[in-house]
Amino acid sequence: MAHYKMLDGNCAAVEAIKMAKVKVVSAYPITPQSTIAEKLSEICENGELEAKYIRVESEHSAMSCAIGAQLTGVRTATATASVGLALMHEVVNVASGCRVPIVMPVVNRSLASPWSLWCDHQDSMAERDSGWLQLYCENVQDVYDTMIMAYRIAEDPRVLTPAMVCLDGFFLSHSMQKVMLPEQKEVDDFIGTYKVKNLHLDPSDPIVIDNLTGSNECTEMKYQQAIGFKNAEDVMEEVFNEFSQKFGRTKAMIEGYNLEEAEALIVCIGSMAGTAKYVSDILRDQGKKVGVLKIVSFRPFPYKKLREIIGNTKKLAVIDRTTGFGGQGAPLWLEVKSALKSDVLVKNYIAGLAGRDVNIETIKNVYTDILEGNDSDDPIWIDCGENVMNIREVLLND
Amino acid sequence: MAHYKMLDGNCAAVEAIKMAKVKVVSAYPITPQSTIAEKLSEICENGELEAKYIRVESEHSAMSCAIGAQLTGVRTATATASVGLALMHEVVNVASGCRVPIVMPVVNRSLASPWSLWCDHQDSMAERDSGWLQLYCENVQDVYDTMIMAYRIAEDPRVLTPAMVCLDGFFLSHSMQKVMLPEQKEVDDFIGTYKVKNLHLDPSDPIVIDNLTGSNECTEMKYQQAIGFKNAEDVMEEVFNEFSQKFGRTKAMIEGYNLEEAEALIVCIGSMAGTAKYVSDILRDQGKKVGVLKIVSFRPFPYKKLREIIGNTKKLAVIDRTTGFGGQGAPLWLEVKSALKSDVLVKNYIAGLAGRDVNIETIKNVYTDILEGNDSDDPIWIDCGENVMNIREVLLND
Amino acid sequence: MKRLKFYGLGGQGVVTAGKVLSGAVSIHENKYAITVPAYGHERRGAPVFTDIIVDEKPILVNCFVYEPDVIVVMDDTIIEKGVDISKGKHEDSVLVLNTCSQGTATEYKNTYDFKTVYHVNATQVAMDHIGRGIPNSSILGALSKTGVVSIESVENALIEFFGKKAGEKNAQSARDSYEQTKAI
Amino acid sequence: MKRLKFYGLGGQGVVTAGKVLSGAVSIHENKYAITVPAYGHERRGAPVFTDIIVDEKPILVNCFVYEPDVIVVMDDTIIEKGVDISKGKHEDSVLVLNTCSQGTATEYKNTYDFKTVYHVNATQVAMDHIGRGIPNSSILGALSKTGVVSIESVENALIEFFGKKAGEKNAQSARDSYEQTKAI
Amino acid sequence: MIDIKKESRGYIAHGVSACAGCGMELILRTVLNALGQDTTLVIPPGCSALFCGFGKETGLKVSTFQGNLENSAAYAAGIRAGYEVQGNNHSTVVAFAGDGGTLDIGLQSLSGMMERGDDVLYICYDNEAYMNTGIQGSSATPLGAWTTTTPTGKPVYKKDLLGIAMAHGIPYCASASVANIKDMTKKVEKAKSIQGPKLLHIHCPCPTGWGSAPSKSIEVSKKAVQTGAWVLYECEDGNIKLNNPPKELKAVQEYTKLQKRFSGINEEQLVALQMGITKNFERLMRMQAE
Amino acid sequence: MIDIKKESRGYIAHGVSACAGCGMELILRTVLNALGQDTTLVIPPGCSALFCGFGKETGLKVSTFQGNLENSAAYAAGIRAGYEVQGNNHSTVVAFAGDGGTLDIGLQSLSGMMERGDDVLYICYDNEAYMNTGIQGSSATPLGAWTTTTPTGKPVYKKDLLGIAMAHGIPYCASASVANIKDMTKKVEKAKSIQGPKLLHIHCPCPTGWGSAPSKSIEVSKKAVQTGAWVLYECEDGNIKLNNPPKELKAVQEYTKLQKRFSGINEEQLVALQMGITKNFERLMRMQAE
Amino acid sequence: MLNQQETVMNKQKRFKIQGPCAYEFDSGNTGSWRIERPQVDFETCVKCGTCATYCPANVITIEKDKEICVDIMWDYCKGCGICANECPKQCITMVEERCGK
Amino acid sequence: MLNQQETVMNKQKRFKIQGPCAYEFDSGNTGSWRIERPQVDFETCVKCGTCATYCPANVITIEKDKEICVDIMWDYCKGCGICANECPKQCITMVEERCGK
Ligand SMILES: Cc1ncc(C[n+]2csc(CCOP(=O)(O)OP(=O)(O)O)c2C)c(N)n1
Ligand SMILES: Cc1ncc(C[n+]2csc(CCOP(=O)(O)OP(=O)(O)O)c2C)c(N)n1
Ligand code: SF4
Ligand code: SF4
Ligand code: SF4
Ligand code: SF4
Ligand code: SF4
Ligand code: SF4
Ligand SMILES: [Mg+2]
Ligand SMILES: [Mg+2]
Repeated sequence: MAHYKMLDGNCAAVEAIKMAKVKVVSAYPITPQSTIAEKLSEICENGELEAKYIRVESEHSAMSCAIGAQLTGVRTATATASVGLALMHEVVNVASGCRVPIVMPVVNRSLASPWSLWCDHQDSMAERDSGWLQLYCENVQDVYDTMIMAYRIAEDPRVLTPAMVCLDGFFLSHSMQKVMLPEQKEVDDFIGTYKVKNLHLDPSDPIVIDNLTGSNECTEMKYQQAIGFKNAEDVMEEVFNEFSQKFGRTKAMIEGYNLEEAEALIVCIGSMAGTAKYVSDILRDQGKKVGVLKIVSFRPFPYKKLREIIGNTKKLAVIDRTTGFGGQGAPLWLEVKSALKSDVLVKNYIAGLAGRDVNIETIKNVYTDILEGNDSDDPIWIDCGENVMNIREVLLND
Repeated sequence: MAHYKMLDGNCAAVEAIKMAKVKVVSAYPITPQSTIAEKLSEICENGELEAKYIRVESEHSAMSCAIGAQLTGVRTATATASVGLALMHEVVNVASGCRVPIVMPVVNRSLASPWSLWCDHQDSMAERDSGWLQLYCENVQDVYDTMIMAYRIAEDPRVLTPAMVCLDGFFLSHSMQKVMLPEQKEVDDFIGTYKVKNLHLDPSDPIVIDNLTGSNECTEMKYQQAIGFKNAEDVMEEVFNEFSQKFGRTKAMIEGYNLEEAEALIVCIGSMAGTAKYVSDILRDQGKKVGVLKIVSFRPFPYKKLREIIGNTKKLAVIDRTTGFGGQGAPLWLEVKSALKSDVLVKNYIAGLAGRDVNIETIKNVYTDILEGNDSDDPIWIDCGENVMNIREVLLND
Repeated sequence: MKRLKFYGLGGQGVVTAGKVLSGAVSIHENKYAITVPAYGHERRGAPVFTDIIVDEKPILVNCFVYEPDVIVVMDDTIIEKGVDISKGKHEDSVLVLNTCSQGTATEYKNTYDFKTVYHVNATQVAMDHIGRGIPNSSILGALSKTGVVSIESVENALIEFFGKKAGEKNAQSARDSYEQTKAI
Repeated sequence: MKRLKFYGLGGQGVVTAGKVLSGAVSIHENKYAITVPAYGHERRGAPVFTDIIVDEKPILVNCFVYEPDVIVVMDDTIIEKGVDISKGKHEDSVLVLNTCSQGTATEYKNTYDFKTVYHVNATQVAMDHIGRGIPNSSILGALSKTGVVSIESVENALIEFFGKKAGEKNAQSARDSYEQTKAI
Repeated sequence: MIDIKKESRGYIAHGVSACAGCGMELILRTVLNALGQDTTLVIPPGCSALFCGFGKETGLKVSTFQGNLENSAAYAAGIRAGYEVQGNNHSTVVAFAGDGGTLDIGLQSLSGMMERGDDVLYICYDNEAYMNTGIQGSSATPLGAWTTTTPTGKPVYKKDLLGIAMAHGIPYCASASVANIKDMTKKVEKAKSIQGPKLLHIHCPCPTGWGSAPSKSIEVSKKAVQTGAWVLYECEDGNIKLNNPPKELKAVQEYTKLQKRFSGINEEQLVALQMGITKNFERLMRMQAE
Repeated sequence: MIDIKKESRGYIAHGVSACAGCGMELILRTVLNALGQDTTLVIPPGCSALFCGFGKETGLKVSTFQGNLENSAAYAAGIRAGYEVQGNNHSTVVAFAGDGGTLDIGLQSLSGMMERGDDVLYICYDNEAYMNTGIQGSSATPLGAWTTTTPTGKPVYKKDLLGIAMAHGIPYCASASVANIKDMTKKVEKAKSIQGPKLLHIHCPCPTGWGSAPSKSIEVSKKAVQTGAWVLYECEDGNIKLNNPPKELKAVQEYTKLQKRFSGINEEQLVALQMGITKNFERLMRMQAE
Repeated sequence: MLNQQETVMNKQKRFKIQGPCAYEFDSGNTGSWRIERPQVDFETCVKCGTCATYCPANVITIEKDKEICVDIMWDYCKGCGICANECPKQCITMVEERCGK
Repeated sequence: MLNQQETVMNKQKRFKIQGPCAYEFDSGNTGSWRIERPQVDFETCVKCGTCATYCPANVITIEKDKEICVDIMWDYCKGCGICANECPKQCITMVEERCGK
């Protein structure tokens, strides 16, 4: 019977991987993902999960092993974070181009440099064009649920696209919360056994995978991927519906909160969405008509749904947990802004970099600012210290 | 005295590197960049360039060596393409975060998978948030000029940001064109010797570079980078002006062509800009008011200049040479669209993937389509074959 | 909603205490709790803290605790290490203190102006029951006195967390501590 | 603007011919030229082609040539390898053909309906002057007959490209070929 | 399922665009003949990827994945694991990579595979440079040899792949050469029969990159063996055995003079090259004796 | 310029947050004492990065770059080149990396550096697992040892770093241990004096990861040497010399029993571990004899 | 195992595949590369098979019983000359492929 | 070369640095970690320096002429006990740091 268990985000991801009965695991430790690697190796060894654990020597090999194994026709698992994801970058694109629907938890952590151990979305956002689905989680229950649904979505023959399930480092990966876990059988019924009739390796049924492809066909193959993304929207709809019927928790590509007659909405991603909801409740109590849009699926980005869901709201505060250097705005803002008519004020806020807390004050400040409604071209860096150019003064030879 | 020389794009880049008197070179061959690596090793060995060539074992090490060397206070060079750039991804972010102003030619080539040797912008676009300046070239003269200017811009104390100079694989890297080369002295005067008083290694003047940095300072350091990008706009303006005064060739972050009373403009990047200009000339002759906006600086993206330069034009056709999977549009479109009011029709076209030629017909079709003016949400994939989902039919075990 | 902040030293089981507490209220009281972990970079020796939020309904907020309702101090020397345990304290905040001396407790109460201080020699209690001076279980007993969680839930959560054998010793330690805890 | 397409086999110097031609018009005639290289994936043996665009003013366009004004065929067997040298040919397109036989030239003229075919045994000329049957320089001599470039510029460009010693031989080869070229 | 448009003997098409006289072509044919159909290949970019073909056409009849340059061993390890968990222990999983893909950019994933003990046969065909990208120097380029990135001859010795493999204590590794096809076949068969990581390092004449006559590919390889520039040996469970070693080594010039890449070699480099070769041969003979 | 807030003896702050009894701390102090101020360090993530400090505070007085986990050797090579072209041949460029950063993810860049002959001193402190991320197994973890990713003991042997280095023919490499600080110092000094790539592989007791008492860090290292689990030797220009080897090896249990990581080792593993150790020691003794 | 292939064949089906792959086994006309072709002196030939062993294109068949005892697939022979160089009897000569050129 | 440092010092200047770096050499109060502290029996001590050699924190000074011949920097000694374990004379004992606890 479904039951509650106390889990942190990493353990919730492992729980989902276990219940998805992956057959090959290859992972390389990195803070704050490490406990995923550890836990997976433990359950592979103690038989809780009947799978082979490959103790790889780098993330590049972790992803390569996973691709190789999954090409033989089994579900595989790996997980990473930050510079580890960056080191995979090249092969991340191979998985998607070869339509290998790996589901990978990404425990979001800032990229070096500067060196930081803490959460922001720079790592996964840098992979946003790599042909992977990207789903972001709000809380630990969400991590489990999203992982489970991701298998269904990624592996659907209409989609065949790998998926990153992104969870905020520490804020989710190391936060203990209670999680409703279904029975193994329910999961089996929901995601089914892995069997994809697409590119795969079988010596008794040989083909050659990923050879050189001419300019005359590459566009088409990439277009197929684009179709995969289009289809993913429908498939998500189906899977979300089925999930909510079976497991009782509602999911959506984009989730609205306190939308009624909202004057201003915060648009955000990941664990900060919870805090934003909390603050919007407080402000509603104070008579301020504010709400939250949580982007669950960043890839595909639900821009049509976004247009619908905002209704008549004319002020959007988009909080990016990454920088978007040199662009007009950061990644989430770009998507939101470009989806909407210019009668909507869409303002970009950069917050929560490298683990800086996005707290109640932060969110309140954003609401206050957006409600004031003055436009600004450049993103607003929240909580950025004064005297920002003078934080290092060094005595050096002249 | 300045003189003409026949050069392909790769040799033009090498010529610039030589005249910038870099001191350490580390490069790894990859089609279509290889001749850059070869030529650099040759001139290091024959003394034309007084520099040490490090024959590295991968692109990851190529960038690492370059960072290490430049941190000791000398100009360095490396160059790459496609999966090579992807393999550097992790350390590309280190160069920018440590404010090491390396100038790197990127010979644009599609990313695997599928395997392709040919040009598109997937490789460099995947680095668009990595904190590097990105300048794209239209022709071989442009490659030389842009490289030379890039040193000035990247190394400016107000900027201190590394720069990718992107040239289309084969279309520029292997195209012979005549190039006006200045005298060494002119170049010396223009870019000066390398001497940056920022992070550097010196045993007689020690500091510790790139140690762990707390959440309380990371935002600030990243904001410094953002300031670097802001400043880069001004610095570019200065450098472009000085360059045109000294060398007689006009440059701009965004370049307009046939703008007068334009009804529709193509917005594009790289070598296809030339073809677009050519076609717009033809169409102008036929009485069609069309023109071209060439984005030279994609990072920083000159969104304010864009707003000015389009004047009253209400139709923009943005051609991306990359996919932007799962987003509402591809990278260039996102920037353009989000910069403009919604009374401007901004339509996205995907073209020229993996070397597919963007030819006169292609451009004409884009103009025809945009002039018709019907809106469409999703990007239009030009030249995408019919029957796109059926290009591979394989007999497999059931 | 109750916001708690635990302070202690590495090796005292600060993070574990937080986890057990959230299990106690979440699983055994049908409430909700989340831990918000602060993860430092140091290999060893740094003061450790962890934040916990407890509520009757699902918890939305996911950020550090700035205005704790309950402050749990697992080592009374921690203030000497530059930690300001009173940060964010408000009028109604209470303190749960592990100390061997009533005097110290009073000193804390006066210095920081706490309405109530719950104190117990949790290290000693732990030593008595589990043979090691790790006060994580025993401090939870003291915490029960504040009403944030019932002692029964703490006991159950400890047994669940540590397994039957070790869990029961820890539960006893919590219970004993609960009973020894004094409020001033 | 003139658009040229060179066809040949690997090892015949097709790409070099294109490069020298663009040097000839760009540096020695104060015109402009760009080569648009088609780079295949095969290590060896595939038919090779290269496109060149020549103009009086700077060349904007940077794409392959689809409607060549001049078609240069450096090996008369190439059509047997599945290459359609007439692709995109228009009414005024001319052919420059390396062949040892006038008959073949006539056949090409008739089959593809060329207004003019310039032909020469460029391989033989090359053999005579440089001792190897690589017809890249000699075919440029033949090409001069079309007026796209002057033979003097070709000679100068060859000397520049190959250096004085080898260049002069190649220049002679081009001149000789230029003189032997017949138009039909 | 492979759809045969033009049949061939063996597992490879006859007409592939490897250069005339290419040693790698001969190696891959020999290897697949020895391994048979029940094989899965991982081939990285490099000249051997020519066999994977272009578009929907291929020159291979066995199941193949064209991987990246640096992770053939990791892909192979993953494939092996995938087969294993499905109960397939019979198929041979082979990585077939060049020297660049093996000794430079791919060394780490190979090392990982060897350390973990994955049941993979790794074959490195060594043409001693990056040929497919235009003859750039690799760590396998011999001292004194010209490449486009060692324009005055490589200043340092060739990296010792088998030395590295032996340091990993894998159950079987061996060198081979087109100079001795039988020996190569035997080694491939032996490697196939052994459980765990196996490595074959095969000397691969490359007329294009070496500046040797295409017709002399075998001759030049034989000279390599006779001069000791390439030593045929194997190491099984730590025991080294030289295979039919020359009684006396010929002077290295016998080998170098057939190749333009050595035409610029200077006296000093030549002496160093000879010294390195002699020392290496003696070392191996000594190790065999043990 | 370093701004001294609290002075220290040597080049490292006294109060750094390495665990009590950490061998790595002792190693880095010893190394820097031997090298002196004219040194540039490259330190990857891992426990040694603790010395780089946090924010504007540092525990090091020498010029240092904290690189990535996998490219210490490449950063060092670049720094060396940068110094060289500026005429600085005197400063010692040192990569100071853990076993994970060296034998696993950083092996390739190290191999490239060794092959090219870059004048860099590479030091690997080997605590035989990924300690900083929480004791995950590395290729340097010994057979039978528990780590979080080898929960029932590592099934394969430890990778042989010096074997790999020797296969690269570098001018100097050696093993060292905190068991013998003088020997370590001598080796660092010798390495510093030699031009070209140098590698030191230093056994590094880690009470946290090994489950040994902090007070026993030296004792456990000595036991490693006495049992042959760690052999002290050096290889100069290809000649191997064991440094004061034990006359007779003690049983490996003398070493393992001090560490919880071996507490779950089974009989079979223990036998294999002992066998591997004995074989390795004998092999080295033989190689020395040559 | 592989012998199962035949039976398995029956259950095969055409699938539309997404992503890059190749499955048409085809052969380039590499015979057209030849500048010279190997000409065997069948008289001298001892049918030892050395030429066949070393031919990288694998296009030589030794037909012990036939007059043309060394059969070469001209569609694919690249004319590398290895067979000629390696023949122990030196009974293979490389001759110009196209006369008159 | 490094001796030049003194002269160079004069030409030093404060620079505003962008990007991550550290330059304040500071020391954590690791003495506070101690649960036990090494207590030396100065009578038995032979001043051999073994304890100092092996102390990972480098906090022991042997003062041959002083009564307290083994001087320990209590601010930093982590109380690891290595000195006690290695002392050949076993003249170091680890004693509880805080009494009453
Ligand atoms: C990451 C990466 N860098 C560079 C390349 C370009 N590249 C393709 S093949 C090749 C040379 C490989 O050399 P080798 O492995 O020796 O094979 P060969 O071409 O000599 O047969 C290179 C550098 C690549 N594919 N991937
Ligand atoms: C590419 C990459 N992957 C993973 C990590 C995470 N990481 C940081 S330190 C470390 C362990 C390093 O182990 P080792 O080199 O043995 O040093 P130790 O911690 O044992 O001192 C790991 C895996 C990283 N920094 N970069
Ligand atoms: S370049 Fe060398 S290895 Fe590559 S196909 Fe040609 S001969 Fe073979
Ligand atoms: S974990 Fe081990 S290596 Fe790391 S600081 Fe602690 S004792 Fe030292
Ligand atoms: S090698 Fe010579 S003798 Fe032997 S079969 Fe071939 S042609 Fe005949
Ligand atoms: S010439 Fe070369 S390809 Fe032709 S048969 Fe002889 S060996 Fe084979
Ligand atoms: S080791 Fe013991 S005897 Fe030697 S100096 Fe230290 S305390 Fe004294
Ligand atoms: S206890 Fe440890 S840190 Fe303290 S003095 Fe002894 S060896 Fe040094
Ligand atoms: Mg090679
Ligand atoms: Mg380690």
